[in-house]
Amino acid sequence: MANLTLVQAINLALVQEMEADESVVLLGEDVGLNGGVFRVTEGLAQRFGDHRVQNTPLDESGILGAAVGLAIAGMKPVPEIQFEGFLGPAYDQIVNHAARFRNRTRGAITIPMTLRVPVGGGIHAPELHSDSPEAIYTHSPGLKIVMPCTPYDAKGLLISAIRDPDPVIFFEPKRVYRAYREEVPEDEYTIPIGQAKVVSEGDDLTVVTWGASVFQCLEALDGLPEDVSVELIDLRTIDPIDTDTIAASVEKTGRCVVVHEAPMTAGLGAEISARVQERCFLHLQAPVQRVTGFDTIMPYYKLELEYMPDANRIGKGIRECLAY
Amino acid sequence: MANLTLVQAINLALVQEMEADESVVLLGEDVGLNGGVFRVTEGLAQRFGDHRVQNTPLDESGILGAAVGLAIAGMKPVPEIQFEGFLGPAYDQIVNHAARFRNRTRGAITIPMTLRVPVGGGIHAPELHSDSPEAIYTHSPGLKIVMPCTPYDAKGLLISAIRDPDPVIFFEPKRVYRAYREEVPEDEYTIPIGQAKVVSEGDDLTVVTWGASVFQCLEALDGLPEDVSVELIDLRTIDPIDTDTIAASVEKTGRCVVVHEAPMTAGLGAEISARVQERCFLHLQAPVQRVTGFDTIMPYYKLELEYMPDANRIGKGIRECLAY
Amino acid sequence: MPKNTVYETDIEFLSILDEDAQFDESLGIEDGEPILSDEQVVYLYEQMWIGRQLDEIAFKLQRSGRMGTYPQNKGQEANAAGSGFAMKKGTDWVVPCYRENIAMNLHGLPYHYILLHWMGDERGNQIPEGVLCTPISVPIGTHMLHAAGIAWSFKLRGEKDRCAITYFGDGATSEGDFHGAMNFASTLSVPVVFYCQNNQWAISVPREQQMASPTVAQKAIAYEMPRIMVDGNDIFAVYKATRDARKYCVENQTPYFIEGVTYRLGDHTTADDARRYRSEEELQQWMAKDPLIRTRKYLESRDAWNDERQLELETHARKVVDEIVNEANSIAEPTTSEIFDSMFAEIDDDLRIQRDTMRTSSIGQNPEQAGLKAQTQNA
Amino acid sequence: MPKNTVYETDIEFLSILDEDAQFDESLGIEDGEPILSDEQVVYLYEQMWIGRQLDEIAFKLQRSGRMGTYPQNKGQEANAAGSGFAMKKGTDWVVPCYRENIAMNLHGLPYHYILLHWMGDERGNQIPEGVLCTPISVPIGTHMLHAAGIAWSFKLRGEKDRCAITYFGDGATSEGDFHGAMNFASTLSVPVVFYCQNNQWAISVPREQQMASPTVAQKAIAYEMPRIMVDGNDIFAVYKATRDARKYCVENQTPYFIEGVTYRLGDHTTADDARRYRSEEELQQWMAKDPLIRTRKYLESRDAWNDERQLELETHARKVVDEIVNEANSIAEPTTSEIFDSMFAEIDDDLRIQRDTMRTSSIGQNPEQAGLKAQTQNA
Ligand SMILES: Cc1ncc(C[n+]2csc(CCOP(=O)(O)OP(=O)(O)O)c2C)c(N)n1
Ligand SMILES: Cc1ncc(C[n+]2csc(CCOP(=O)(O)OP(=O)(O)O)c2C)c(N)n1
Ligand SMILES: [Mg+2]
Ligand SMILES: [Mg+2]
Repeated sequence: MANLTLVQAINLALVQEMEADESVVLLGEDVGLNGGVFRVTEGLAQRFGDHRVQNTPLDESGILGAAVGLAIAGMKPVPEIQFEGFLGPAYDQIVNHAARFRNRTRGAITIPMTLRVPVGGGIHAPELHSDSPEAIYTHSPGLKIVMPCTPYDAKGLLISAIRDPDPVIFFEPKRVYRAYREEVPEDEYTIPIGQAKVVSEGDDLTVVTWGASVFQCLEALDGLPEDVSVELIDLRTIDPIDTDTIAASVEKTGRCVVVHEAPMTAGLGAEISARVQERCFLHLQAPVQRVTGFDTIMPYYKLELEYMPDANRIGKGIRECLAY
Repeated sequence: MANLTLVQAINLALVQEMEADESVVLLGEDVGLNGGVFRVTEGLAQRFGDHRVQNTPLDESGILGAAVGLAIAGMKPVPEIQFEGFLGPAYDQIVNHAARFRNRTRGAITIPMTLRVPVGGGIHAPELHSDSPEAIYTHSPGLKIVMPCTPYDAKGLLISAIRDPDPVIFFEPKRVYRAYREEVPEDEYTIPIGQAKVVSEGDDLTVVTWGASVFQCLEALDGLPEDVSVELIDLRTIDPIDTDTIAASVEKTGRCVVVHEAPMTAGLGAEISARVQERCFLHLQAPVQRVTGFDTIMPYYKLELEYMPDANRIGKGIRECLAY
Repeated sequence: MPKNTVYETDIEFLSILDEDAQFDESLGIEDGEPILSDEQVVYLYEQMWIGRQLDEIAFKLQRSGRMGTYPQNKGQEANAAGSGFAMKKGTDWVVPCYRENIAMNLHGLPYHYILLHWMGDERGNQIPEGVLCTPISVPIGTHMLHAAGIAWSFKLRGEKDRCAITYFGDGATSEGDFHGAMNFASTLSVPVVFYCQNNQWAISVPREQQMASPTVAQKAIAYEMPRIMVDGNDIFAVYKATRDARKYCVENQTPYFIEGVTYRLGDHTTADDARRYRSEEELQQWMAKDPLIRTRKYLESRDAWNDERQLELETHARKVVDEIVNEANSIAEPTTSEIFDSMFAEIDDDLRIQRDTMRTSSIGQNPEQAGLKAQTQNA
Repeated sequence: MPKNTVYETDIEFLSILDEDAQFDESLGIEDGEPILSDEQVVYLYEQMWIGRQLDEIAFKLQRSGRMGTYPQNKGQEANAAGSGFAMKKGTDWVVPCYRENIAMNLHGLPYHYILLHWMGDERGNQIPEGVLCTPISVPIGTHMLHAAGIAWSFKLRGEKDRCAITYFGDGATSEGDFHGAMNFASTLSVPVVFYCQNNQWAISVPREQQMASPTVAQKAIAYEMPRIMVDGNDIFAVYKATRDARKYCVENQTPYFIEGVTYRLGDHTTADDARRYRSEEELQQWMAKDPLIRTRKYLESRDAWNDERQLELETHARKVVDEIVNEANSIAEPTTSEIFDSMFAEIDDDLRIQRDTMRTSSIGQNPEQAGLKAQTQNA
């Protein structure tokens, strides 16, 4: 056990999987000697050699396309895209190629790839360095999407992702990268993809969230009156969504607030809201509330904290939903 | 007035806008002499000259990026992407550039562009020629998204789109291209972006849909018992969503079914479901139902009709929702 | 502007069997023998013939509503045949676009897979174990990166006698992913033969609107990639260029670029009408350069072919193609379950329920939700 | 392989004022006069000096938490200064990446806009009317297509004396959109100067891992685009190449490619530490090639500069830069309304409500929905 940051826990998982399986290779811009711009791959090129930790040209579509080719030929590529805003040029290779190969070949060709991407706002970064595109990839069939927010979960989920026989997008909430530490076992362990975590139990209302927003929600919960009991669910995996855990909670509480950084419209809040009312219609005592980013582009950093749901806004959403 | 197909109505709108405004230029693969693979731009190169109806290299990102440049410099580009499946390579230029320019420059640079794209399944086309990505672009702030399904609406909405000072994606349901005719006035007219159309009035249940599915829904309505009265709403504009029209209807009917071709999860059905329950919570007598494509890749054509909601599946959805 | 020259380069063109079936012995003879023996040329001629026969049948199937859109390979056969033949079956990977039926078949893919693909059936992409081909690729340009990745895997695993070949059209070279594939392959230094079938058109867009360069081959200069232009209707030139390219790739662990100059004698696909945009004259000029005609003439000049063998071949080809069509048609209709079963190695509960109920509406999936019975199941 | 040569080409390199401040008169003198008069060189030297001064201040602002990530232009100034000066202000468009502060400023953009941009304020992109610049572009490679489109608009409107220039790094040439921009500009035949600041690194990725080609300029061959390499730390070479390229573009209505060979003397950005991946030696070698040093030496050799003027400039530059910083700091904090107001020409009701309530939860937007009062409004 060691007290690790998210960055360190991910690094540890990468080390262990690269040691366990020769077919695991990392590729991306600056992942080599520099260890990536967030130092997530620090020391790996030195340890495993440049060929397994490959600096690539500055071409996101190239990174994903080459990774798909590696996977077709039996490797387990772990590409990194430097910031979620630069997934754009790689969109086609992810959605129309990586995601489709197994089904379009009826299983003859498969893509066991784990795409690592720092995600989300809150670190005062430049333009296109603070977005939250997870709904886009959730709507695209054939991908699994994971977004852990604690070092422990990150290590266990990354190992699961790398071992998964299908393409997984592993989103890393960059706001949490160095902001939080916890005990992480040295030994390898896995956390199953597709299982949400009940962070705190409660009877009055269910909050569903993921990524860095989990911490904002915890802060909001702290600010609530003592007699309010909120169940907080960290999805951890976004696709497939663990509807059972959410529905079981809302059947108990009768109220639900979904919190995410991405814009509201056609975001995952909508999907969760739709599922909750499909599954828990007769239990619902108030409409499912969405506390999310606005339907605007992510502002430059002077205004980013106004854009992202903070404890204040989340707290209000909870109180209003309770008052309904 | 003439009895026109969707293809002809769109062609007419293009002719009239190109005549009215010299800054309107068309660009895309095969849009020139060949008139596009669906012949939507037939005769335009001959009429307005190659320079205003420009065949481009086979590069969707190039088409959109060049269109953004044209727009920056004061033109009104109308790019065509040949099939919605080939929006993939252009995703970044659409979402991260066209959509963002006005706000990121606080109005100094604007992109008055209309991106035309054939969309949807049902014509036995090859792979990646039958998708429905409208939710992806709806979740991306800064775009307006239009998808008319009748020749009359198409003409009026396309003229509005071209005149709109912001980027509009104009989706053309290819299944309807030549399958339906109606009277279309020769004179120019506009239909406002953002207004849904109540196709048929009813009291028992509201069906919300758009694009080619409108016709499947009409067929489903035909198959319902005489005493069931359904209100059918054709969104026409997907973004911004005309929530007022939907909510007014569901407040009356208490029941809602959303129908679309795209996969269910994180599709627009979810957004509409979420909005309906936010706005009409106390009126709802059943959960909002989604009758949509499955969470799989769009199958090749042998199975495409099993994938897309047809009258049978829609009819069942309606009956079950009524029985709730 | 006055300046110092710091870089010089050129492009060369290879032609052996020209359109009049004249054979350039200085290029086509090695160690006293033609680079392709008569038997080999006969074999390739037969393969090209069968390929074209399949094209014609596919066209008819489409016209009679038994197949979807189909892109004919007609006129370009020597590219796929000569290059496919030069690569090592079972060792090398073939990463095609959609005008390389013959190369896929030479590498072991039964032809009915290709028909199934265009008949709207994913089982046409279910490449049999041991056949090292990716399926036909419909989106233009995106598959070349996969070839680069496949070749990279050879390097990572130290498999030194393997190579990938990828095919694409002149139009495809405009896509960003073409650039990416060329750049990745050259910077990673991996063995890929990039084979461009420059058939002068991308649907209705002529080469001059597609690129400003007089050759496609010069695009390889941007990547410092060795390259050659060949007469793509010349089975000898195509074979020799690819054989040597493969050797070069493997020995030097680098990619290689080949531009096959050729022509699409048919429409772009069955959905196209080329008369709308190209001249009859141009078509006629290229008809005269047909690879099949000149290969036959070559064989005849060597007494390795005659009218009788031709008749036999035609009969044989019809039979072969009929069998292929029967094979494709005999496959049972797909079940709706197939829509779902291969989405993931293991499909999740949500997908399972969608599959089992063929419904997305929540009540349709759980009829008891509304006190409904099984009548709501998939009818 | 034996073959016929069908295409030959080369790349030339232009250098006038070398790193020892030796001036090549055969190239740098026209009609008996240096291509840049002493006044002009003084002006450009001052601009470069101010640009560097701004860089240093920006670095300090970042370190003290008053600015976000900032990319220094240090060492590359001659590229932006010489080329920006050669383009026509108010007529031509400048489409920059993020190491061309001086070019943007030469074309009329007040420097505090650039600071505002990096201070996380969109008003830094609110280019004033009449300044023909697009804002700083953070995503790599995507803006070059915009330059191609802008140049295309000149052609469509018959504006024959206009030209666009776009800047980008060596790394940017790997993106698909670079390829697209080069291809669109050359096939559409529109006047764009593509200016690559080849500073040898893309963050930590050296040129050799970025491309297999020994020059960036040869990438232009793929597009049959006229091209030249220049010493990018040589204000004369940069100026002359760009001046002539612009002339060529306008006269021939085609694009032109310039590779400026230069070096990033600083870290990639303030978030980077270049010592992790590049050698001190390499840095020292390039320090000696600093464009400011050699420009000053040239001026001194012509008695157009001395220590006194240098002192004056340094004082002046500090003052100018202080004013720029004050200007940027004096701008009022943005209001939350700005998040929404420019989303569309007219924002729709949903957005208006989000703006007015700063809430997305439906009850937060309509407190009466739950019988709640105004306390739920934006606090
Ligand atoms: C990404 C993408 N864009 C557009 C299309 C539509 N399309 C199909 S084939 C084709 C032309 C291809 O030309 P080329 O690469 O020269 O190949 P050819 O058909 O001539 O063999 C186009 C534009 C596509 N399939 N994929
Ligand atoms: C599309 C995209 N991918 C990745 C990045 C992250 N990034 C910022 S600058 C940079 C390197 C750019 O190198 P180069 O083009 O040579 O310009 P330089 O910084 O050297 O001037 C990278 C990878 C980005 N901004 N945009
Ligand atoms: Mg072609
Ligand atoms: Mg660089």
